[in-house]
Amino acid sequence: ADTLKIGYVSPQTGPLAPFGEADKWVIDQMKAAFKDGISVGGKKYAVQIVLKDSQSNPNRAGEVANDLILKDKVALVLTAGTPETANPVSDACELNEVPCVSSVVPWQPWFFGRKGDPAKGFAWTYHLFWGLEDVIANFTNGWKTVSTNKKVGGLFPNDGDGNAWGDKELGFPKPLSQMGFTLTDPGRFQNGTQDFSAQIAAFKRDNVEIVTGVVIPPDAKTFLTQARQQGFKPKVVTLGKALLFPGAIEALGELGYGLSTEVWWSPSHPFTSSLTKQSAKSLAEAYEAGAKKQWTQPIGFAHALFEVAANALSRAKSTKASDVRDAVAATSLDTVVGPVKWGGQGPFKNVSKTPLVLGQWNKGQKYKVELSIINNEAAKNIPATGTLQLLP
Amino acid sequence: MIEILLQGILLGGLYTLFALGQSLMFGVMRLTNTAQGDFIILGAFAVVAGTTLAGGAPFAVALAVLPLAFGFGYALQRYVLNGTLGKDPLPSLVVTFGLSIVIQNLLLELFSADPRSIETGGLNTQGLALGDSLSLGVLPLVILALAVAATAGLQWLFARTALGRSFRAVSDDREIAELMGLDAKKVYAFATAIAFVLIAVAGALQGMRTTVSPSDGPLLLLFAFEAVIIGGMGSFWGTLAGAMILGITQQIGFRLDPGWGIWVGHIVFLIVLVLRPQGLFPKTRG
Amino acid sequence: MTLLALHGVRKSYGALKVTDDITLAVAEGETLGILGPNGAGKTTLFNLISGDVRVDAGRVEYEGRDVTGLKPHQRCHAGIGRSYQVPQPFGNMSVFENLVAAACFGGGQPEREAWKTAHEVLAETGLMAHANKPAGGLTLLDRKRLELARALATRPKLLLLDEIAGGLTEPEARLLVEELKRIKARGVTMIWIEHVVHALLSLADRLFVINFGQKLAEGEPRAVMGDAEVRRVYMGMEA
Amino acid sequence: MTALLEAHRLQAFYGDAQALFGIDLSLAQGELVAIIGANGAGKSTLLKCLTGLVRAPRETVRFKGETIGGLPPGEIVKRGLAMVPEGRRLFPSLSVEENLLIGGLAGRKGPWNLQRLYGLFPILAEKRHNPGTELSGGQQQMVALGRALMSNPELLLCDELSLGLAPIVIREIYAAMPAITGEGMTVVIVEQDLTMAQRVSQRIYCLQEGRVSLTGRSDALSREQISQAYFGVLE
Amino acid sequence: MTFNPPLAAATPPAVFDVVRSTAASRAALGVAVALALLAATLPFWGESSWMREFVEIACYLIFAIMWNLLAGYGGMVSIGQQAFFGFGGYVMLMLGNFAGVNPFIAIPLGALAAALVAVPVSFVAFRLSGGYFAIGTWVIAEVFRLSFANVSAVGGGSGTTLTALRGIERATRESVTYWMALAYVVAAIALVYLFLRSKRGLALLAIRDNEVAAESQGIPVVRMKLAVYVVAAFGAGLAGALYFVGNLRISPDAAFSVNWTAFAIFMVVIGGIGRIEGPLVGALIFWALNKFLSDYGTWYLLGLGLLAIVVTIFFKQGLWGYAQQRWGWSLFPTQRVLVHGERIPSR
Ligand SMILES: Nc1ncnc2c1ncn2[C@@H]1O[C@H](COP(=O)(O)OP(=O)(O)OP(=O)(O)O)[C@@H](O)[C@H]1O
Ligand SMILES: Nc1ncnc2c1ncn2[C@@H]1O[C@H](COP(=O)(O)OP(=O)(O)OP(=O)(O)O)[C@@H](O)[C@H]1O
Ligand SMILES: CC(C)C[C@H](N)C(=O)O
Ligand SMILES: [Mg+2]
Ligand SMILES: [Mg+2]
Repeated sequence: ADTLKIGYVSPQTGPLAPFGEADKWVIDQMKAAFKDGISVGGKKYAVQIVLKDSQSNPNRAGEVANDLILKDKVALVLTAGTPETANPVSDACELNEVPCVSSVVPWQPWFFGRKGDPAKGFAWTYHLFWGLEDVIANFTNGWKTVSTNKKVGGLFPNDGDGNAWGDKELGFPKPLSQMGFTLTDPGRFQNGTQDFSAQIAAFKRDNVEIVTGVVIPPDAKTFLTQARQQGFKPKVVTLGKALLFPGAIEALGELGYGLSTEVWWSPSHPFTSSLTKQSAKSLAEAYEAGAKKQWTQPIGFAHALFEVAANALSRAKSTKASDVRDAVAATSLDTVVGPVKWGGQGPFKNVSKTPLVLGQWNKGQKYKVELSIINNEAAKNIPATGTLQLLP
Repeated sequence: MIEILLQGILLGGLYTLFALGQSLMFGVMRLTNTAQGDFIILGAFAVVAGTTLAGGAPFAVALAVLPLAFGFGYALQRYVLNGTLGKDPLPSLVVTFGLSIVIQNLLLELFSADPRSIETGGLNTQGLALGDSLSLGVLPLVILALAVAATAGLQWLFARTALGRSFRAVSDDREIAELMGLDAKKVYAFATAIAFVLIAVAGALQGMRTTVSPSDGPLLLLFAFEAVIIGGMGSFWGTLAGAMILGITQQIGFRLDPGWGIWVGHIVFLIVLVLRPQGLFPKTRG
Repeated sequence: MTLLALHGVRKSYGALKVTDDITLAVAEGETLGILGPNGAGKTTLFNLISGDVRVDAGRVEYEGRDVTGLKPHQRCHAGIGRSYQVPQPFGNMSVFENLVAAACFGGGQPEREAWKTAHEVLAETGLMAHANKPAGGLTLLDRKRLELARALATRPKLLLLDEIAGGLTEPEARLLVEELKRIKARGVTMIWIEHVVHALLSLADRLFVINFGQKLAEGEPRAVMGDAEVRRVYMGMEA
Repeated sequence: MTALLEAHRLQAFYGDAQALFGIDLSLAQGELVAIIGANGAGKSTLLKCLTGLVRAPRETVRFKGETIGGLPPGEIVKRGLAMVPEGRRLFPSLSVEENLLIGGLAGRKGPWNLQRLYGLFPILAEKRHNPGTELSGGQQQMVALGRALMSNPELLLCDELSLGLAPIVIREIYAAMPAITGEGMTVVIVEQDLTMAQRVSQRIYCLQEGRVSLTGRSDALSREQISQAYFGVLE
Repeated sequence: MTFNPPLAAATPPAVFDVVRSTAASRAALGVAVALALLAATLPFWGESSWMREFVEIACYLIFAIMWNLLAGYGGMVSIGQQAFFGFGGYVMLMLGNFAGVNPFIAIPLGALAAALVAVPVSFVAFRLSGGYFAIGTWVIAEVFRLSFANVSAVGGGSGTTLTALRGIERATRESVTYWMALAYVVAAIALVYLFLRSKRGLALLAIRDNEVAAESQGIPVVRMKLAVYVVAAFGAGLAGALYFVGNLRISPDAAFSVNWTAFAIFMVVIGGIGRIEGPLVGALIFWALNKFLSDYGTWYLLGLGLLAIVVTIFFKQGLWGYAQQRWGWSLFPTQRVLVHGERIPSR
């Protein structure tokens, strides 16, 4: 039979590698799921998945995407893991007229970061994830449950996420002030900053009790230890990105307990894979058994991307790029990360949103640290197991 | 204002430790080690791996890593870098550049890209309160003290001891130094070995104060270099001063705008270059 | 007519006054010999004339024009050619190419003409056999020859020679002097620093003696060599 | 009388180029021997072979009965052979005194120490803390000589001791020679100035194109013989 | 071993000639022209992936050629050429996105901008030499990176997308990009070769060997170095602009990544520095390694680093230099060989 190729780009190496850590395992699982091939337009195809490493480098991400399209001639490109990888890959697909489904980037940095025109949207590239409105809602939902002076300090780096999260219009500043929080934002900093005393001084000066932002893991550690040294003790620390992965929390030692972060996927999400029929829980367990590692959030989304791919391809009229694209656009599927469906207004022509809740890290039983969901006001179907606790 | 200055000096202490090894290697061998930052990270990972194996005891492990670093530096110079020395700076640049890539990717293979840190049993979070609003970290103070001690030690070694004399002699004229009974290869290897002890100290402390990941090296290299060049060649106190200037400048820059702090540091470095290419405190050695 | 004139030229390295208020004039066609103890500042004086080192104070005039602010290459274009005490060949280029470069840039000649010049100079200085060898591989003597040859290839009006007889054997030195006499006969003005006094005396029209960066004596060679102070300071003889 | 140093059929190469073609040399204790020869004849190469800066086959050089050919320079200097290199080559970042101390690194015992040297060249005591390069050329040559003496060698090799030096300095340096050989030290000088070479030495070796073309007692050789050996058929 | 000839010698032989080419170089020229012509027709029969691959390798190659000119001939070992690579790319993008300039026209304009900015940059960079110059230029490139990272109009640290190409049809875009890349590669090689054969090339070699002596022999050292620096910046800017037309997305980290220069150094050193064939051979090896091993991510980079180390230590002249010494190959001779009498064709 003919072979149909699906390309997958994620950061396997480099500072963002935790985002791509589970992909090899997910793809192994997919090989089993696709062993009988897929029939497209009535014709049976063997499926081959080509995994490329972006090396956490946007440049490299664009190059490998082009390789996938031009050399491997993939029918569909999947990509995940921060704007640094997903955006260049999506751009390459848009330009070379190949369908692409991306994830694990809040939709604003994905859409506006690529200079998308809300009036036109994109022709070839589709995205599934949540948006800044969701993360803002979740963070503030959590903060409202504890008593603070509502003074928030923001740590927004100068990268794809930081610029979007800290954006005056799209990001945190506006909604926070509407909700009665005051935000201290000392400004965009470079990733890899060795010293946060400027931010700490600003937070101390403004009497900040809540710290938020979206920083890379090493910076979170630097900030948190320096804050402690310099006598700055916030009551709540809720950060995106840095606190997603158990490895990063372990690296923080004592400081890691009680930190909170957004949760886009967990074993307790009440969803099931359309492809393998595994529940979120059994998917995570399969991973922990297979990869001998603690589960991480990207597992669900990497899996879901393949669910969408399999579903769309099987509905496509042919393997022609435009037919595959039309099938992707018409997707309506319940996946292990929730329902996926494109075709709304403006950017939502290309964006399908998934639910988001809030979690907090604590000392675990099975593993050193474990993440529990502590606020589900934004997605009631996902069970919460506690409430936000103030930092010691 | 005082707070900015103090934080700047503490940052400068760290940069001093990054830079001293570089200063020593350049001083003795005219070798521009572009893998300096990566070696620092390697040192940190060595301690990380050691604590994992030993199940804790970070300070003992860090101490145990020092002789290893000494041996590693010695062997590296003896068997790899010695072959690249000469009037042409290119071979050593290329080889250290190659080493930088090799180290980054080797660490990535061995440790993955996960950020790691060295658990210090709470030392890294301890602060020393000075008045109501001012609190300085204990660890940065320790780093500063070590930096000053290392600078003084190196300067003494270089200027006052027979070993230091042989460093300078071999650096001036290798052939003639050999004629006097010095084995240049061994002297070079010795200098690099000492530099690597400093590098390992810097790495261990960096791993204690923040997280390290395999690709962190180049940034540390640039800071090290700026400190060395601002300070002026051949003087370890100059390196310390250069590191302080860099730390304070960056600190001021960060307060103006966190995005421009490092930029301000670079600019000050370039201004020093234009006004005083020989550095601010050149050659007080000997 | 005066070709080169220094007026109150000074140069210090830190506290060390290497050139201390030197005033000096060289007439066209003249050969001036420079003598002085080691470290007296002779080579430095050349560096100041050629522009390799800038004066701290004073003026350098060449062909009646102030060249104090000119770069070395501009002074070379104007006709000042120099050789170095420690030979400085372009080591990876052939001897021929060394000369072509000098003729092209110093002499301002187009490439083909520069070939001709280089060829002539090769023959003149006895370097023909080494024409296509890398200059870095030459013996010390041949490097010294190349210093002279390269300076000649720039077609200088004023030739600065720094200890080119040092280390030569007596017959070699004699051949060198003959060569320099031929160059002198073509009307080239020369300033020659040399410790091999007898070689210098066979060519120089006038001597200038420097000590501690200052003029010690100046004048007709025999008179200068007979000067008591010169004999004491330089030759080490109590007069 | 057994020779202090003996070279037998010594050959030397720079890469593919041969510089010495079988030199035979024998030095007795306490002699002052001059080596003369045209530029490129191989004088410096010979000295470098003896001190190990240029590799020589092991068997071809014997010093006090031991074979030393091809040993590293550091080994050779410890056995009592020191060299004053062509062009002085002081260590610029070392003071005068430190330069001298480096010379003493070989750790050999003997009459020469800082005090003694400062006695021989008082000007050096005055400048002991100056960097070596702040001295005049002549003073630098004194330091270079002193640096070699500090290792208390039994055999001292001096390359182009007078090159580029003002006549006054040449006098001073040669005036110091008797004090040096007086201790029974053997000295070899490479000298371009024939008159000087003949005057100060007891024996002369003349090299030509990497071979010994003439050897004999200095006072027994005539200028004609020397010129002949020096310049071959040319003159 | 011959006795040194006397200082003044016999009369010069009446006839002499200067040989500047070899049989191999004449043959190589023919082959090169034929290859270039063949390559120009590729869009009519080749696959678009080949074109893309060529464009990519062309960027690396142009960049490496220019680095070789700068370091191998100009003696200026820079680790900061990515400053001009990125600058060229950004200017091209800004012209395309904001000024509506056709991106293909914006490529040479971007390069021109890089050349212009190199002039003030040189005032700072030229204060340094040797290893200091290398790191100093790297710091300058970091200043470029951080500056662009703080300009929100071009997306700050997260970078932005070249939207100006969105209207152009894919096939046209691909072939035009390819032809431009081909033309620029040919032009870069020819330019560097002709430059090095000219008397200015000779001056450059002289400067590399001995700056002080070159100046005193009438060579305007500063002006020559500046010229080379500016030309190298132009080439780097060209490579950058071309690269980001092919890649569409630019970010400060990607555009000003030190890896650009690292790869250029590796290519040039592996091929042989200071020879025109060097970057060509290096690029070929780099391309082959990249093609067959790049899926092994870390191991590929690790191997590349090791290869560069091994070549530097054991083959100082690079692989081509080794071949040249061994077999006397020279495809781009720049030397001037003096011969007497009748014109003798050299090897
Ligand atoms: N670049 C420099 N920096 C510091 N001192 C210098 C420099 N160049 C020369 N000097 C010093 O200036 C003095 C004069 O040096 P110069 O080379 O002019 O002497 P000279 O008369 O040519 O001696 P010689 O006969 O030995 O060649 C010396 O003491 C020397 O050490
Ligand atoms: N480093 C070297 N590399 C290659 N050849 C060399 C080297 N040093 C010397 N030679 C060659 O070896 C031969 C002997 O040189 P050497 O320096 O021993 O001569 P010398 O008698 O000391 O001459 P001089 O009076 O010029 O100092 C010469 O032909 C010279 O070119
Ligand atoms: C903060 C994160 C959850 C958002 C997304 N993973 C990103 O970094 O692009
Ligand atoms: Mg002089
Ligand atoms: Mg010699």
